[in-house]
Amino acid sequence: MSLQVNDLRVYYRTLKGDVKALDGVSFSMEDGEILGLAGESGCGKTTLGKSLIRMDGRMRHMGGTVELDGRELPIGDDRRMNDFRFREVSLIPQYSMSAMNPTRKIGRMVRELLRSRGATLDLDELESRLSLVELPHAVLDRYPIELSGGMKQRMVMVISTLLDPSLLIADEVTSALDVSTQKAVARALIGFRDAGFVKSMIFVTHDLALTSHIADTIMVMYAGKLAEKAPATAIVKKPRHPYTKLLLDSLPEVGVRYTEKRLAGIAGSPPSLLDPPAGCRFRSRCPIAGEECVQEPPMAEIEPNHFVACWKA
Amino acid sequence: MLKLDNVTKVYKVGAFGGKVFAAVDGVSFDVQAGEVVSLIGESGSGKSTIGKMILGLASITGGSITVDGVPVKPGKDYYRHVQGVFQDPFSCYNPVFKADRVFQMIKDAYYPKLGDKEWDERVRSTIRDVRLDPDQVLGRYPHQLSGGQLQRLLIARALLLDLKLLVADEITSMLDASTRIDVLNLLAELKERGLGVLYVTHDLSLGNYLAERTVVLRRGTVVEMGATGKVFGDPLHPYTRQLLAAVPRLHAPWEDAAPTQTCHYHENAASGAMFEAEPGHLVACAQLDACPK
Amino acid sequence: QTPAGQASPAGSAPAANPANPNSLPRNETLYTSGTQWGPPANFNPLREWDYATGTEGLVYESLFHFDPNTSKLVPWLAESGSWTDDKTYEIKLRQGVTWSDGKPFTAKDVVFTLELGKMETVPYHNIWEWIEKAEAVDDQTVKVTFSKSNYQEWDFQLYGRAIVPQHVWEGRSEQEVLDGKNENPIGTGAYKYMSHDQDRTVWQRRDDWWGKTALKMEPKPRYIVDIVNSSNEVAMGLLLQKGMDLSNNFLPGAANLVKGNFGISTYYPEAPYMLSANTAFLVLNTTKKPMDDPAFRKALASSIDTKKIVEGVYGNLVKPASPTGLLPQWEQFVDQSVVSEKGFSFDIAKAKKMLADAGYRDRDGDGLVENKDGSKISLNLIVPSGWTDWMESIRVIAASAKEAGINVTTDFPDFNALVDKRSKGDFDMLINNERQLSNTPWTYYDYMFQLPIQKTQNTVNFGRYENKKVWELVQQLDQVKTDDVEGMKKVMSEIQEIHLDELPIIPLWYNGLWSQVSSAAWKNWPSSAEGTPKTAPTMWRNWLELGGFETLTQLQPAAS
Amino acid sequence: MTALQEVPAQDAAAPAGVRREALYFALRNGKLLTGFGIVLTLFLLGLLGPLFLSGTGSEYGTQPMQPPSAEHWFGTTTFGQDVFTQFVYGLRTTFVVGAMGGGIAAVIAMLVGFVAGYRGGLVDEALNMFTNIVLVIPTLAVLLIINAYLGVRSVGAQALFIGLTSWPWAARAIRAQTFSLRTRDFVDLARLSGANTWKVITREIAPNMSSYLFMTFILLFGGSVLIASSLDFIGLGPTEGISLGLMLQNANQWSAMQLGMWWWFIPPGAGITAIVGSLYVANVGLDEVFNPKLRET
Amino acid sequence: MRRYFGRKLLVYGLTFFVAVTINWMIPRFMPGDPVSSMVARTGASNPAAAETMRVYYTNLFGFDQPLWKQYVNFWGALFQGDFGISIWVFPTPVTEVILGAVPYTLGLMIPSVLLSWVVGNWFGAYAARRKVLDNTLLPVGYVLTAMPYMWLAVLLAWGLGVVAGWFPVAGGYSFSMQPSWSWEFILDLLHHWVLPFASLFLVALGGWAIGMRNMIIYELESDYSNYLAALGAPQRLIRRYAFRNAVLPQITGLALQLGVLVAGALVTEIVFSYPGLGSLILKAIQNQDFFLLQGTFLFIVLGVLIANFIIDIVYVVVDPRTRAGMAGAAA
Ligand SMILES: Nc1ncnc2c1ncn2[C@@H]1O[C@H](COP(=O)(O)OP(=O)(O)OP(=O)(O)O)[C@@H](O)[C@H]1O
Ligand SMILES: Nc1ncnc2c1ncn2[C@@H]1O[C@H](COP(=O)(O)OP(=O)(O)OP(=O)(O)O)[C@@H](O)[C@H]1O
Ligand SMILES: [Mg+2]
Ligand SMILES: [Mg+2]
Repeated sequence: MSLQVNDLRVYYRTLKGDVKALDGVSFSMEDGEILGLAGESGCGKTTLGKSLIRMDGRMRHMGGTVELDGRELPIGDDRRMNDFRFREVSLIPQYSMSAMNPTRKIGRMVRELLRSRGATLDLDELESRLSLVELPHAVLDRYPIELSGGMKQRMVMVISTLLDPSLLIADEVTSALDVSTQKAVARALIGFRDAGFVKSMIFVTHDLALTSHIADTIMVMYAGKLAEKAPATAIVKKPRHPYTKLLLDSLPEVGVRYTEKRLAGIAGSPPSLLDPPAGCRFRSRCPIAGEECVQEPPMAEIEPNHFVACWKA
Repeated sequence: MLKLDNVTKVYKVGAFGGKVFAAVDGVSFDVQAGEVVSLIGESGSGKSTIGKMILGLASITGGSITVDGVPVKPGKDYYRHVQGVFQDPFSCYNPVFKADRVFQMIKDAYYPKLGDKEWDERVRSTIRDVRLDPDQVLGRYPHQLSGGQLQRLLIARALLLDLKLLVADEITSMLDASTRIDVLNLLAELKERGLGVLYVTHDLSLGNYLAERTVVLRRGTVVEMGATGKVFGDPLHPYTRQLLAAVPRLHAPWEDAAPTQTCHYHENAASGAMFEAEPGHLVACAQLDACPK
Repeated sequence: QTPAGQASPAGSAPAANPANPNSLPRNETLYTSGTQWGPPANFNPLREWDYATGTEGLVYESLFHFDPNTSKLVPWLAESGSWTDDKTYEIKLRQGVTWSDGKPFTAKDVVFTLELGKMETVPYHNIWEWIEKAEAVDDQTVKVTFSKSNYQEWDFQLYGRAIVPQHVWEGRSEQEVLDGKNENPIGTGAYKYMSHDQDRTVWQRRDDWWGKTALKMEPKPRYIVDIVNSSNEVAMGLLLQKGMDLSNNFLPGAANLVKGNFGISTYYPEAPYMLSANTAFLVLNTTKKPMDDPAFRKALASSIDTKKIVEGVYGNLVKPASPTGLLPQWEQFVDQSVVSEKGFSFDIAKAKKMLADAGYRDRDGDGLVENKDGSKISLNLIVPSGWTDWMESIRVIAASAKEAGINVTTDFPDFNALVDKRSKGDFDMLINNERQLSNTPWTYYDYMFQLPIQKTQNTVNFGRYENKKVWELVQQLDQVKTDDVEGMKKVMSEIQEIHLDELPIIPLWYNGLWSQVSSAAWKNWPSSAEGTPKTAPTMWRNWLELGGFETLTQLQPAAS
Repeated sequence: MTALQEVPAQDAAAPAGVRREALYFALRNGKLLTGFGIVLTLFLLGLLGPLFLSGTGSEYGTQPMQPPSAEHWFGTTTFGQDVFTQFVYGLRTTFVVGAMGGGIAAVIAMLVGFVAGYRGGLVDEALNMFTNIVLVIPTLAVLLIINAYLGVRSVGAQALFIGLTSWPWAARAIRAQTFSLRTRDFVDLARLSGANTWKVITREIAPNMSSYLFMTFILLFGGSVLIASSLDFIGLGPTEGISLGLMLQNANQWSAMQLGMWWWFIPPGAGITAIVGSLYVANVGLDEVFNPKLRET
Repeated sequence: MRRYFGRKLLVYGLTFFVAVTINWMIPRFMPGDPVSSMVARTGASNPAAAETMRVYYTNLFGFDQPLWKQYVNFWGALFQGDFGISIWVFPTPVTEVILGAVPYTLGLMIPSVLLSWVVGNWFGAYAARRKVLDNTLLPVGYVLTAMPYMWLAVLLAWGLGVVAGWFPVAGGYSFSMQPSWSWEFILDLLHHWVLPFASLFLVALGGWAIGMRNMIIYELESDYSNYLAALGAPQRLIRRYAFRNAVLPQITGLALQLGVLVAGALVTEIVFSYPGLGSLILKAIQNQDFFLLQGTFLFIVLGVLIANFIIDIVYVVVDPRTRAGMAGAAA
């Protein structure tokens, strides 16, 4: 059991009150598992990713625990968390384009970073990893500005995984890329997992189709809570949560034409996380909502490894 | 209706415009009334530049763009018939003003004499046309509205005019999957009203969903164009094929595109010559036969 | 609180270290300032307006000195001089005087110096309008023959002209004489050039100076460092820090320095603290209406609250001027009966009445009088921008004139612009004090009344006052022998009468012979106290001959 | 010195709703409140003070060189002038110079910055060149020359000269901001609604930068005050009236330091420092208010 | 990069041209001319003598030639380092007067600018580290930077010079000293240098510290800092990077500030009567010495331009982004 998240609550402090961006999230991940995290914008995906490695100044850990490889991550304690970062948990940020110090040559930056973490640079290893993502060795001698977007993205990937972390969080790493580059990056990620550079990975995206290609398990979030978590094929083929279903229905696949099959979106909009309504949060948009939905639905394992938080599932 | 003929756009880059860079190079296609044409290509291929040239927001270096035979001429008269909607709905609204200012600007420019009441009625009905509740959206600041709502308001704004052509530049890429489809459906309805729509996107599945015809753009030149069914169903150009192969599909595994090492489409495409593979299906490749399908 | 007596070891003049040739011993060095307002740029005694302090007086000497206390010429390079007849003056020179390069000083040098004046640009060029010739009778005798005997002016030349060595100056072009820097000056004086920098000139005593034996005089300071004024406050700072011994600057608030326990003194222990050096005049442009009317001028004079200037602006550092404008040193020449009859004093009511009597009335009820023809009067009074005490003063003048009903405005053009306007006569009123104390009041009257009026009036009669009668009297005065006091008085009484009747130029106050001394290193400074020297405590140009040099010879090291 | 620092380009606009939020933070930002508080106090003193004072501070009094007392709060000068009265009037002048000089500079900076940033291309090149030229010329030296040659007789002329020379850094900063705003879609949209360049700049771009422009003005204001005081001190100040810089100059010229009249030269300098310093502090406060990143949570 | 420098040089060249032209123009269009003040100064009462002098000086200053020729001659003379003859210190050439003052000004400027920059940056970076420091050091910085240069100078002169008597408050070296290469003299020089230096240093220090603090806060918020923090890099490393990147704008800031710093040096020199360019300018103004004023002005412009250019070179050396040719557009 690699990662165990229990009833995690992380709020943002704001003027108007706490934004309950993560409001009781529990799930677990196996070694070697790639977990795809999907959901509408603002549902808390990034928040979850950040909570596991480094919370920013406005985030507050309000409860719940995270265990990685049997050890509890002190996620609310920035200082203690430092020991885990990079070695145990690592991150490929959304902002890869600007994640590297613009005034240092990449090689030097990597060396300094590693030294500061008490590790030495294994040049051969680095080189082999670079070639895995099809980067020439010469990039180490360049400044970030001299690299293209895709190259930077891959370079950051290599850097983040240099210490072979147990858990890698990849937040929207492909959103800014072209379909073809996106594919290459996605494959590289799988390659990293396969090569054992990372044990497990949380792949955050809002692109369900893409995540279905990468992830072993897909977790769908809605308004700060988990809606459904199941093996990728199960989610795509047999979604159980009405939200997941509607979401999938609104995706125009290549080949689907307006004239032939008219798709429809989900009416309404998600509730404010400042003061979310009690009970099922999808209730107001849910076509099949009923009385019981006033109560908050528990996460139930309706099939092996298929968890759904819906009374009607 | 809209006609691009050998359109070129050269940007001067570097100090004092020391270098030139052709963002669009010899592009020709047209858009008919009541038709959606999707313009597809990777980032930097020149899609937005074409859109901007049509809207008169960027000058045209070479070739010609005409709407109903009239060349692009930025100004009130032109914009009465040609309007655009852009990628980022949030950046289309001046954040310090209320969202309905976009309507007010239209009124000030085009209907200064119209009574406030009459105008208000008109706005409300148009907003209902884009399937929004006027009471919910009017009088609010942009950040109080969702991306989908904002995007629809922009379309409504365009509809207040005597519109013939709408350039929709990546209008859905910032939207959530669930709202995205509604906006797309709205575009499709426009074409049913007889408008021409140029739909710019890098998301092939969306182009496919909506458009009658598709133009595939690569590094400023058209590599393939034709009826959407043909282009997607039977892509001829290796680049189109590669692009299609990279699109993740829900129910199908990623397929590997045919190896393209033997193909020199870059060089050929640069010539700008198009070959009609079948009626209405043009490809910029001289060696189609040599290409493994 | 400002530290009073304690000299700071960290002051600008660290303790002397005689072993070091680069550091002057404090107890043998005199620090002065107040004369030099720019870097010492030349040592050319003919550039009377900007030679480095001491060039004349310390290095170059004149034939005579003049003692203002006795109004007598004091033989200096000359042993004696006398009129052998009405048109001939004979000078006997001292024996054994040598130039600092060892060459003997002879009559030829004197003749050469006088003849330099034949060059047009030499400041004393005009003496050749009334001197016929100058010749060396022998090595020790010079005979000067006059075409017109201007006795008064000649005395002025006798002590005012620095004699230059012929063997060095011979062959210099007019340009070199006019503009030459004359580096390494060779003179007969008690000091020789040692060094200079942007902000100082250093003089070193000549131990073989002729005066030691001939005059029985020896200036006490071995070194004199004349510090270039950067500003008055710096001078004051140095003085307070005991880094300076003699400040000839105008130090506002000097009265406080004297009264407070700062170890600084002036000639008088109370007001006016200073000897008087020159008169500040209000110059009226008499070519303009209504200043062409003596009645108006006199009314204006009565409207000026000089007392307020003296007390408020200067804190009693200056004295109100006598209506004649003649310096206190010339008091004997003032005809008191004329003054009491025709003199003016501050009296607003009287001024108003005089205006009304003369036909200047306030017709439009704005409190200000108009011209006789009803046109408005607006007089612009100017002083150079940045001359703060004057700027303050003319504000006072304008205010009190307004009270009397005369509309006076103030303006502060830049100095250049002012000079330009002044010389072209393109002004209403201005203040000027460019004439200094001299051996004769004639210099003052020459300044006030000189004719004919030129296109540009550069140095005299800025107001362009034309009165042939008074100018003739002035010329007449020039030709009165300088020892004929009664004769001088007679002419001057007539001049004074006209002056006070006409008042083309209004005397305001006497500027002081600014002089603040510190006794930290040197004592026995001149003062009004008994038993102290009564010579002029100053290094100002032309004043070393008026007693400034003698002051140096009376100093005593404070330590002794 | 902050005055001339190029402020790092910030996320250009603060959404309107954020305005209320900004107000919320503004009212809780100690720096902002203290800064503006001090400036306002001094401003009111300068504005209203003369109403309660007799004279303009230039009149001679009967008690020269008095240290501060109940009668003369800040003591008197060598001429017996009341230093406090001068201080109050000096504040007025100082605020006028700051507002005018800063205002003129801000207007030029905005014109140049907006046009260069919005039009781009050759116009930008030319304006940029112009800006750079004015930027590298040492301003005070130029002011010295101009003032010395032409003479400054009034506060207005002084402010004008300062305004004409102190805008370049601000123009550059505004240009950079405009540059980033110009690519925003709402600018294009405005053009699609038939708005011309002037309208786009004034109605779309400027309102978006209002907080930034305000901050720029504050810095220009402070800079003007400092430059003016330097000019006054050198003797190139206005010849009529009194300003804090002129007070300093007078104190210096009349040897206040040597005579131990600290009450003469401390208030004017302290006044300038207080105004400029408070403005700078308020500016940081504003920055924190408008820039969420800098807010303390 | 060549383009970058070419552009810079063009700006500098134009600036110089403009400065020279303005400089040449203004004295020729102002009231009162130097010649008449020269003549007035000599006190030549004799009209013939005055006229002779007028002709002589007009000729000497070249005012008798047509304007265009004066302009051309002005440039010609300039390139020979000839700024004409000073009126105030007539007949010393302006160049000589300036060269006498320059060492003092440079001796003040260079150490105070560089040291304040270095120390200020260091302080700013230090302050940005902790809330307490931020809240204590920064207000001091603000007060310093908001101080008029001359006021701090007056305060220092009064406090440490007049009251405490530790330092002299005027001049470049003691009047009892003769310049030489002795320790005594050098110590004396330093003794006089301390206060003017300190006042320049302190005011500038505040500005740099604040600038640095603000820059560093921005840098610490930047993506690369966040990334490093997320990878558990110690604060030391992050700060080092932030510092380095924050220093870059400070270098540009230095170029922008030069004019202000020069101005500060000028007024400070005036307070301390330090015999540098500032005092010279004051004298030139007071004495209407336009040739000297022109000379000092051009000298300062030239100095600032050269300094700017040096800073440009330094900037290119330390910022890889310029070398990559990206910053070429931002002149
Ligand atoms: N700094 C913040 N302060 C206040 N609220 C915040 C902050 N950051 C995020 N939120 C809120 O927290 C919720 C979750 O945000 P999060 O960024 O995790 O969403 P997400 O799923 O990553 O969205 P996206 O797909 O747009 O990246 C949102 O409602 C958002 O408004
Ligand atoms: N103002 C400009 N100056 C110079 N180059 C430009 C300018 N605007 C665009 N370009 C360049 O022109 C090319 C085409 O740009 P364009 O925005 O049309 O691409 P796009 O296909 O719309 O890409 P995306 O999908 O990222 O929007 C790009 O390489 C871009 O860098
Ligand atoms: Mg996110
Ligand atoms: Mg685009």
